[in-house]
Amino acid sequence: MRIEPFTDTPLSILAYDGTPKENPDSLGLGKDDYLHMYRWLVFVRGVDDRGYILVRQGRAGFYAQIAGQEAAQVGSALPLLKDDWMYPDHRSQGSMLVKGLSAAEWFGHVLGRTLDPTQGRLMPHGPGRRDLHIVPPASTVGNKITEAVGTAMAQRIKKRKEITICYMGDGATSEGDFHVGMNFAAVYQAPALMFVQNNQYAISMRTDQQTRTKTIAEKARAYGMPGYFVDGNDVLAVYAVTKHCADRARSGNGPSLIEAYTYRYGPHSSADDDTRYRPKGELEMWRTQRDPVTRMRRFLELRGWWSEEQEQRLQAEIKAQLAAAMEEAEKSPPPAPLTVFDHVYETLTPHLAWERAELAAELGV
Amino acid sequence: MRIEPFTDTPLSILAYDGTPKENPDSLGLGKDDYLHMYRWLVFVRGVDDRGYILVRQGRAGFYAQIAGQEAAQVGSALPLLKDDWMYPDHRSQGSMLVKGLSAAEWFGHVLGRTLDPTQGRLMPHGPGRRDLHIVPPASTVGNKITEAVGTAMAQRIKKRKEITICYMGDGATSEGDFHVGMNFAAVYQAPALMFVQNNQYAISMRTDQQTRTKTIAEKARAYGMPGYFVDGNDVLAVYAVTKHCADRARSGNGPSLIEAYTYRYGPHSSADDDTRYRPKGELEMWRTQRDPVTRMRRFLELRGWWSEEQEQRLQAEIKAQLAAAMEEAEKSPPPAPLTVFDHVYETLTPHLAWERAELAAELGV
Amino acid sequence: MATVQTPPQTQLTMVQAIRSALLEEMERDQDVVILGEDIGVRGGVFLITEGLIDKFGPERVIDTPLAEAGIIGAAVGMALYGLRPIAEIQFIDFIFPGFDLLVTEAAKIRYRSAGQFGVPMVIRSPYGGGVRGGAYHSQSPEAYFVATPGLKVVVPSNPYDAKGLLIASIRDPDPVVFMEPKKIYRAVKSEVPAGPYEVPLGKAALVREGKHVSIITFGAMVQVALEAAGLLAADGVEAEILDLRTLQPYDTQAILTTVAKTGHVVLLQEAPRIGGYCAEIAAYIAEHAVEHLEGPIVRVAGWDTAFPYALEKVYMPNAQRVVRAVKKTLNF
Amino acid sequence: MATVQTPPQTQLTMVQAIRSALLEEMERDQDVVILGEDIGVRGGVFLITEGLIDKFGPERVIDTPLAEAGIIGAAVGMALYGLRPIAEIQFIDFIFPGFDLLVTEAAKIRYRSAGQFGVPMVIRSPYGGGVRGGAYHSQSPEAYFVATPGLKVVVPSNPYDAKGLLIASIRDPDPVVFMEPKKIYRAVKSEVPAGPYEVPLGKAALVREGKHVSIITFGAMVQVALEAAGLLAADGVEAEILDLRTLQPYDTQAILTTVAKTGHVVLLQEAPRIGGYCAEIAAYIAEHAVEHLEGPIVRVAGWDTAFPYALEKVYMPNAQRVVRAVKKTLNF
Ligand SMILES: Cc1ncc(C[n+]2csc(CCOP(=O)(O)OP(=O)(O)O)c2C)c(N)n1
Ligand SMILES: Cc1ncc(C[n+]2csc(CCOP(=O)(O)OP(=O)(O)O)c2C)c(N)n1
Ligand SMILES: [Mg+2]
Ligand SMILES: [Mg+2]
Repeated sequence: MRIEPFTDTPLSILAYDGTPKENPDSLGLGKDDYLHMYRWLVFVRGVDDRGYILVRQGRAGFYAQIAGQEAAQVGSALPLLKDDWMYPDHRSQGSMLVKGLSAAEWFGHVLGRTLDPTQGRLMPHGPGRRDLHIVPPASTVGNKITEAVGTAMAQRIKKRKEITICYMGDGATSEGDFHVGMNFAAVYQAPALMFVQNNQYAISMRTDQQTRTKTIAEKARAYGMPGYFVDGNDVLAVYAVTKHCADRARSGNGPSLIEAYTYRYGPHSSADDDTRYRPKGELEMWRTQRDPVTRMRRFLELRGWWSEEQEQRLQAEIKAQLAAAMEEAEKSPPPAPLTVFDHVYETLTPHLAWERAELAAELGV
Repeated sequence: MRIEPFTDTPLSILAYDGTPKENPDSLGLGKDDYLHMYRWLVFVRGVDDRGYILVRQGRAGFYAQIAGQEAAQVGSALPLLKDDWMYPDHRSQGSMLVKGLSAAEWFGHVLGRTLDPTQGRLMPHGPGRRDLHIVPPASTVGNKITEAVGTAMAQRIKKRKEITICYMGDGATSEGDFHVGMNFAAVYQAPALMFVQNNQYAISMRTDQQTRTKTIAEKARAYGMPGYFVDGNDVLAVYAVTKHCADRARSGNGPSLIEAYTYRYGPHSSADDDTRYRPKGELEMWRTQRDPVTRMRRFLELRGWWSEEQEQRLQAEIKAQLAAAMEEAEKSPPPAPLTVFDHVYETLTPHLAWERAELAAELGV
Repeated sequence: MATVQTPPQTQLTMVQAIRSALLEEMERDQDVVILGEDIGVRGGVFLITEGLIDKFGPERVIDTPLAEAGIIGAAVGMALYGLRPIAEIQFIDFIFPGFDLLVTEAAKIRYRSAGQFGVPMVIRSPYGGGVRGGAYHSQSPEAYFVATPGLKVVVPSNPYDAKGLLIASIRDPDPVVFMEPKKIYRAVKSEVPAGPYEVPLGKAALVREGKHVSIITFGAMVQVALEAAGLLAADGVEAEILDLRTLQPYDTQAILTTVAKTGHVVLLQEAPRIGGYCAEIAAYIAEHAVEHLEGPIVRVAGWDTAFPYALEKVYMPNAQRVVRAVKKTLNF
Repeated sequence: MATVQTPPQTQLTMVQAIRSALLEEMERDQDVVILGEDIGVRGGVFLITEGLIDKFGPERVIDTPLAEAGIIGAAVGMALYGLRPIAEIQFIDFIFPGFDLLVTEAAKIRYRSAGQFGVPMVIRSPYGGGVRGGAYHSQSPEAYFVATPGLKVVVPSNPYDAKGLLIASIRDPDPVVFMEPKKIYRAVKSEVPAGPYEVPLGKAALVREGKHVSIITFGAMVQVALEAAGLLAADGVEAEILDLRTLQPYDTQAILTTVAKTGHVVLLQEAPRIGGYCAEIAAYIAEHAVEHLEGPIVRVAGWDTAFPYALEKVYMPNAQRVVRAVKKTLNF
């Protein structure tokens, strides 16, 4: 696959049925790597399925599923190194898990327990972890883009060989912050990857209602930055493009925009009713003909590296792993009431100390 | 001149020395039109020169000169019809005058007198006039862009054959509002002209520090909108491109971005010291070799339509006209103190009525 | 208050009442248009605009790209042109990318044009906590709007007022921020007449009479005040409850009257205390009615933190806290 | 207050004092970087950063494109990474295109990350009227920042404090909005030590002792308060003046002390009255020191309008208005 910006059709390696259009081994990957990738796809789908159940059980207030977008997330997170920084958005838990967040932490987050590295502070669409360089996303669409670029500028100022990846949706590209962030990234040649998961919807708004361009990738032209249009359901293609851009950024050649063209299976969130706006048959088509997990599995099968038996073993193994993770999360207590005052500032202000005392009196603690 | 978007060099009709590169009569203009245009160039330069003197006399707090950018302003305002709307920025008085603002009103504005249609409410970089459909600019760079698009959307909703022009500088294109406004304009195919006066500086920041693209015009690509790059010191080219885009918008074919490449002669404003950042010789080069007023004069002279004597007559006539306008402005009183409470809301709130009474008591009026 | 005219009354939720205001005003006036994210086919995330696109078409029910600066900016431009746009911000927490358009433009254009241009628009948006929304789906940022001359700020506390205040806001010549307490979108019903009626801006409502203490509040907190008043009544304390309804311009007369009557004041808001809206009311009373005060003016408010997710219950003001505040000022 | 250490003192203007804080902190700590519009070769529009780009290079003195959201957003991202960015907003009126980054991000990241991440950054910006700047070069928007938990808000009133408060702000682990009264950028000089020193955040300064009335204010209005105190003294009224210096967290102790001493309070700010910062101080006093009040708490403020150009003098609070307010509370 020649990795070129501004193509009309998405860059891809695997056809929809998993047949390689060209030999992916040129990526420098071997059997173990492919199996590793596949495992991640299955794992993050498993985590997400389990997480979503918690809402349906009434044990969480909100959930935004990644189902359908696993390849975009796994493929873009795998090329990152330990010291690289990640700014996830509200639908990037797959990437966070690859970067090192544990399933138990994710469940703890969804349940709002202390196992959550962010201590139940946020609606469950993403914790962060300082040691992993994962910045906790806020709900607000788009406003992490300029920050991610600031981090990348800092990496450059400090002459580190690190990069920063920033996740966003197709909808986010309409916000002013997208423009401002893209422009700063280009002007300062910051080592940033602007990674757009174009799942074709921003809640109910189709991409063609969001913008008049055919692709998101071509928006990079407004910044003198390359923009890559890649099949987001092809984990190998996503990996290849992201790796390419990461290497470029790491060696001081500046930022890139990557558009991973994909599709979400679930409603926008647990609060959404997607039947109101999805055309009939569309979801089924994507699910049955373009599924990113199945596609990779077919590739492995074609190579003779994967059997039904191996699949079942993997599924069982992950199931057990996730059951244990869930148990760990459930055992974790919710945050204690008085912690509500912690971390507004590094130290409690007199006013907050007074409020804390009021609450302590109220609770008799 | 073939009017095409996304050219590498600016579209132009007149060479720097005023020689037509091709016959401009194909624009449908005749001798009177050319003379009319020239008169406007001389007139707006005259108004601006006089206006600036007021700051140097300490009679105004601020001034942003348009010198050097007259062709961009006159050429873009002349194709507008009476019912079209204009959103000027802080450096568009030339366009406002062409749209119908009087010189006396402009001076009244600079002096902060009641002759100012905006009653001395604003720092002097632009009054507005409702009947002329000129919206008063604020100082804030870029935030009128989305409004202008909203007005154009309304024109379309009401099925009027009107358009809206929005002026902005090169610097303004870095603001998020530029992006948001461009996107809305394109998505709704609003009859809007996004007119960028690229005078190569945003205060001290050169355009190549502002963005990594070679032109501003190409930013239109990110919105599926045509972007025209035009020599902003060639009044005929600016007129032609603006007319082209205006016709296009008026007939329902959507918005355009126009970049008029020009240069400002003065400091950013009366508060600026441009010697700190301008490379030596640059200003002189533009002033002596590319002046928009001189260029048009040369064109008229080449056609045998203009003589030194006519020039002197015109200068004298405008001088007298401006002296009268200045006198009218100076005679106009400043706004009365108690008017400070008017127009916060359509009617005075009880709280403002109370404050008004307090001030009246204080002043004994 | 405008006399309520017509017979057909029904029990409506706030969502339904707001929808009926939009529907009726759009029917009455061709220039009323609505715009926002997902308000078309999706009907809005709370279904307030459900079905309106079918009735009025996509030129008057405008689904927008994801950009609040565009929503507010376009609405301002439409209003300047002469339309009456109603912009929906999906959650008021997301107004900030468009905040400049609101405070720098919408609020100031009438003033800076010396009255030549007006901006007759409404920004409606759900606000407030109690729905497990965490830091970014729970905020109550009214203080920002109130500190901005040129804006009006309206917060209904029940379906009847919601409809009448929204209609009054749509017809108002100035920009109105209309904050809808989403916690009680469907929790409270009241009689709502079928035809159009206005609840005038700038007038508070006395929702409970009492003689010992005045609880001054607005929006979803009116329910909390009522609950507290119930608890207090059991103790023989009769609380008067004033629902401000319009925060800017606010009803100074109603405030002075209740303070003069009871001499004790508790102010109740969801937002953090420091710099919050109730500070303004306290300051007004301390300047204009200090002679009536028989105890401290006590504020009950959200804690001075961001809005937490897991500890939402600990965070939100509740009836017990109001009762404690009342006792604090009474036992002074 | 930290003891002021070293001998070499000079009379500096506020511009010079602020510049020396930047220079010394950048020399001390490699991680301190500054960014903003025109701060490089141009030296900033007020020349506060003059020459710094020559000394520290374009990687630490970063001229930015014209986008406040980028300036604040990039600063947040740098701070998260571990730098100590100081962002300049050219005039604070232009902070609003970046307001979301400030209130949604900078202010809340420590909280939402449960203390994992901090945002040690300073936003410095000139504010206030008196320079013929009209509606968009004159505003005093401190109320917005103070209503945002997670931000600290600092406003110096003289060169000595400006330097010491700025150094303390740079070293502070949390985001600080540092508002510089541009009217007195060059109008007031004071002794400023050459080396680094901190004026601690959260501590007010008693700039004049008096026994009859407390004037509580900050920033450029301290000068107006002093002028008023002079006029009052001629009438035998001794005004005490408290300069808050830090608006959030504010010095409750100093406020209670002066109120207890005088029993009469006048609050003075440039911003419009309604919902302004002084409302918070009034509310605090009305809750915690009502027993000491011997008259109304009177607010002197800008009128509740946008900031006008031609009528600036009519608009701005002045000493006469303060005197009238003092008499109002004293003659109560
Ligand atoms: C500034 C802002 N506006 C609106 C919302 C409400 N909202 C949450 S997600 C979303 C759509 C996001 O679409 P996209 O960026 O494509 O991401 P996706 O959800 O499809 O992954 C909207 C409108 C928000 N969170 N923030
Ligand atoms: C939002 C905002 N930020 C900063 C400023 C200060 N400022 C005024 S004009 C200007 C430069 C504008 O440059 P450009 O858009 O190129 O227009 P020009 O002045 O060159 O005509 C700046 C930074 C402002 N007015 N508004
Ligand atoms: Mg999407
Ligand atoms: Mg410019």
